[in-house]
Amino acid sequence: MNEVTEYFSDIFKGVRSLLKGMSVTGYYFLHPKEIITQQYPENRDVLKVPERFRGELVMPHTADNQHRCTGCSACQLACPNGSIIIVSDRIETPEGKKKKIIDKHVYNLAMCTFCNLCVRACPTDAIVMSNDFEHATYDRGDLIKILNQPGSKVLEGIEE
Amino acid sequence: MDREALKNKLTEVFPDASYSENKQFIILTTTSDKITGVAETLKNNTDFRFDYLFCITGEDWLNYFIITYHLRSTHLGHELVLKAKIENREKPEIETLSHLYPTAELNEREIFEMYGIHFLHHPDLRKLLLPDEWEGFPMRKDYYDPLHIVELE
Amino acid sequence: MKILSIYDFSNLTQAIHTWLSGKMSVVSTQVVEMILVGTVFLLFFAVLGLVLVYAERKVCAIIQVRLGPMRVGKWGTAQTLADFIKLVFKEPLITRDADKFLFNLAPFIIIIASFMAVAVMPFAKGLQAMDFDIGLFYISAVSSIGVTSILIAGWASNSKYSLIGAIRSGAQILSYELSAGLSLLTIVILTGSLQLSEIVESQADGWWIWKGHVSSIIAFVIFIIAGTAETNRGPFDMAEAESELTAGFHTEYSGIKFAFFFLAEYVNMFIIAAIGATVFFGGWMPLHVGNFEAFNNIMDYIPSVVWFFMKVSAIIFLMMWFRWTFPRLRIDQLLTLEWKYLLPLSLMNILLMAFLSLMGWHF
Amino acid sequence: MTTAAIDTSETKEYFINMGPQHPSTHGVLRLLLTLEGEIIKNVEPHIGYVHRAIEKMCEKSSFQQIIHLTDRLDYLSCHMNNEAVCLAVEQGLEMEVPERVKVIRTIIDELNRISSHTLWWGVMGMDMGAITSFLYGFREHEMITEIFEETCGARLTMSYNVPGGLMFDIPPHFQKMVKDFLVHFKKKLPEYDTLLSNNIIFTERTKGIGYLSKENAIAFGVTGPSARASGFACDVRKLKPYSAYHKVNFKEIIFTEGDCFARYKARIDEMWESVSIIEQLIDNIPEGDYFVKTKAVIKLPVGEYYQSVESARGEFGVYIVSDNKKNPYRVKFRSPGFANLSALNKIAQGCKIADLVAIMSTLDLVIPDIDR
Repeated sequence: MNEVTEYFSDIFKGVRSLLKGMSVTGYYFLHPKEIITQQYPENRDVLKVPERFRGELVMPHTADNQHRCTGCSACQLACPNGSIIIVSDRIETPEGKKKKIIDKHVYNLAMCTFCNLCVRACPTDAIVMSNDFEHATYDRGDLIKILNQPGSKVLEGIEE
Repeated sequence: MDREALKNKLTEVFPDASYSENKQFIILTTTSDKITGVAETLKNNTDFRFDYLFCITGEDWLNYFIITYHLRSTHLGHELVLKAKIENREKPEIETLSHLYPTAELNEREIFEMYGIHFLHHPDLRKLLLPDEWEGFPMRKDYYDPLHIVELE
Repeated sequence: MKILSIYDFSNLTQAIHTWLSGKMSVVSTQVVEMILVGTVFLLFFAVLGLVLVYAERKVCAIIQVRLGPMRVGKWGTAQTLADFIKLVFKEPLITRDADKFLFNLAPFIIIIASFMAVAVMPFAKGLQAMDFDIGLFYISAVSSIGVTSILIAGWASNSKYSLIGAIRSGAQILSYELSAGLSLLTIVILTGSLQLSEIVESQADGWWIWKGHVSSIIAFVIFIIAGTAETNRGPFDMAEAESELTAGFHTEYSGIKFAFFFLAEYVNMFIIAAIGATVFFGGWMPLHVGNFEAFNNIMDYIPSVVWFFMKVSAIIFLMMWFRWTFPRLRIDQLLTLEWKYLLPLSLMNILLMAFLSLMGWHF
Repeated sequence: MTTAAIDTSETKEYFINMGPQHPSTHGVLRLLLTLEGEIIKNVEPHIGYVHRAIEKMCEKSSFQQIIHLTDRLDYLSCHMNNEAVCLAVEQGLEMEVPERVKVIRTIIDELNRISSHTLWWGVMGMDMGAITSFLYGFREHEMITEIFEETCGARLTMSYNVPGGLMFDIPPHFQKMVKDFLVHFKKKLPEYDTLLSNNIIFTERTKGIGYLSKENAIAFGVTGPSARASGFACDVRKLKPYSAYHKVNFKEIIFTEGDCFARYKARIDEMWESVSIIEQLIDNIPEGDYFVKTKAVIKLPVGEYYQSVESARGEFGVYIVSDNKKNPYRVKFRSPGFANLSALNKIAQGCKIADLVAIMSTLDLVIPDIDR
């Protein structure tokens, strides 16, 4: 007799556990407000990207087209993937000294792993990570970016 | 067993091995031909009971190889680093420990393909991670592959 | 019987029949009617597939706190149509060592099997293509032809995953056919007839699920479990078992042939739900509660077709709910469930029902 | 294929390839199964599809650069991996990090463990055929990911640790975010139990399946919840407390059954323990610096440094051999997944294909962690 009760109590317990599981999914079916997914391109206006989000390396420029990069290549050395290449130029200062200045800060977004080491390594805070994450292009060449704008100059007083 | 006691006991049991110490571990260095005996004693001796092998590392020191075994006793709680030195770089060979520690089986296969060290009496010594047709032993310090290694700077 | 005459389709079908007979000979009338019914069912199939796939996606999405398809059409309503078009244009691949004839045949068998089953379905009074006097027997016979298709598909694919899926499916459907049939027989004891129209008529004063007490509720539970198993749906999707067998018997199918299997799954689900609705929930019979005349009259104004589809969709929703809640059983547990639990229970239940019926304790 | 050819004409055995692209191998793991009917006779893992030679790359990288490589080992417990390297380097430099760093590291560790376990729970359900759990698991995983995003600017590969401390200080609303999450999570965790743990189908499929004895767990080097379910007390947080683990009270979850359900339950209970650890620490984050200034070029003294941490999958160890250069001489990652995988054959023999899926889920294999 014991086995028979066990048989039926097994069935009962099993069915109850199943019904409990169904109550969870049933709850979500009846509460569409719980839906958490969003429609991505449509929600661009309300999309909040955290301030610290590392999407892309940029070099901020002032209004009169000046940046803070001295071309010291600390970021190039810090980069684990070789995604930064500093092309520098030699000029002669008014005092007659030879001096290295930055020509191009080449940044290869395709190779970047967004580890933030370059930003930490920069002694003059010339480069920062921006929030922009929409990098898709049809041409891989577009991902190689020159961060200093054409004609831009180093901000006065940074070099010291 | 505390560190001093373990060290004394070790020197008693393996008088001809060389010892060194760092902050964490006692390091016992032996030669490749004695490794099975040493490991068997370490595992089965009731004073040691090193039953848990948690890390196996191959190291290339240019003219010799070292296999490093990190051992722990789950009963007694002490730890030991066992090193086996393989002098012969041309034909590096060492006895397998996979019969004592099954976890060594896959690890030894990895060291075999990365360093070219042959583990004698290993049940199934084949390449593990690399493609079957791979040539050379990539983790050796003198490995050179212009196609796959891009030097920075 | 107070079915409003406007909802009685027999007048309409009769009128068409008389009109056609007046125009042509008996044989050609028959042929024309067959073609007519066939076309209607074909269209019905297409719509059914689209609607059910969309419904499943939305139900599953809401349960899974997602939105589901939202892009194609308003609320993604045209998504399944778009998917269907994609499947039609996909390349039908055949594995190299496959048995090409059987490989191509299998999807047609499964679709024909489910096609045949719809023939006896009483959608409303008079809206029934065939009214066999062994309708219930016919339907359970025909609906199990589908498994041969799965076996053929698995075998002909010449893939081990497909074969395992097919063999699992064979074992599964053979066993679950028993309890599905027995649970239906439980109601047949009460109706005394296998004719579907008669089963529906017998529920004019109340559905069997109420009239047959505990016994018919147990029968319904067993039927819905066995039915879910017969349609190869989760938690009994052993034949597919995507996390074990990649896609089971239809691993090697692509394009339109895959679409056939996909469609057949949904049509089968509809058939099981329709049988359940017909046998246990009075088919197209409106809901009548005892002597509440006013209430009953209001209910009568809802068209019988609507009643039928409401009941069917309720059962289909139940099956979807199962699928998106439960983990999959293992094959041996599946068979244990059938042979150790469902079959003894339905045998006991059939005895109980016979006893109830003998004592006249049902309503 | 180099597998020793077994003549299958005489036996009833046959081979089946599970993977590299199979829904339940979660990545590119290939298992060569020898089956008899549906019964598994032998499982032979073929790995290396995502082998990136990270150990070799480390030999060419500076110590700061190694950290971002460890993110890509076991990406679900990247913070623990980072921490292991940082602790090893700090140990080599004999550097003491501020208390604040230790506490924050511990909190993020536990958040990371929860995020990994919620994702595992979802995937476990999916492997068992309950696809809905996948989305529920991801929901909680996503919430933690958002906290990480606010804290360190990345969702998955965080690189939040640097030798000497943290990359950023925690944001001002960090505590509120974590507390909000915990309130939500404590409501949802019982739902996990209702949906899977108590479900009869699920328990039937996992109880008594895939037994791993304590002896075998030790012999194969299985660690983490998978080993603790077999009674092997291997929690590094208890054995060799690092960061702030000596300051918190928590239970080491130990089961003795050693079956799939025990491994499942161990992880569920571990999530509760993680919640309690975070609750103990979240209001007691000491003030102070968030990092200690290190030299731009870190050179470790000659020697060897081993540091293990408890990642979500088990004992993650970093073994650094240094020759006092700016790059390490040799780096070895003792990845928990690799050891756990080696026990798979032992566990799975005699099971069915469906059981193998359950066993693999409960071992919680992450393929990049195995391949390195």
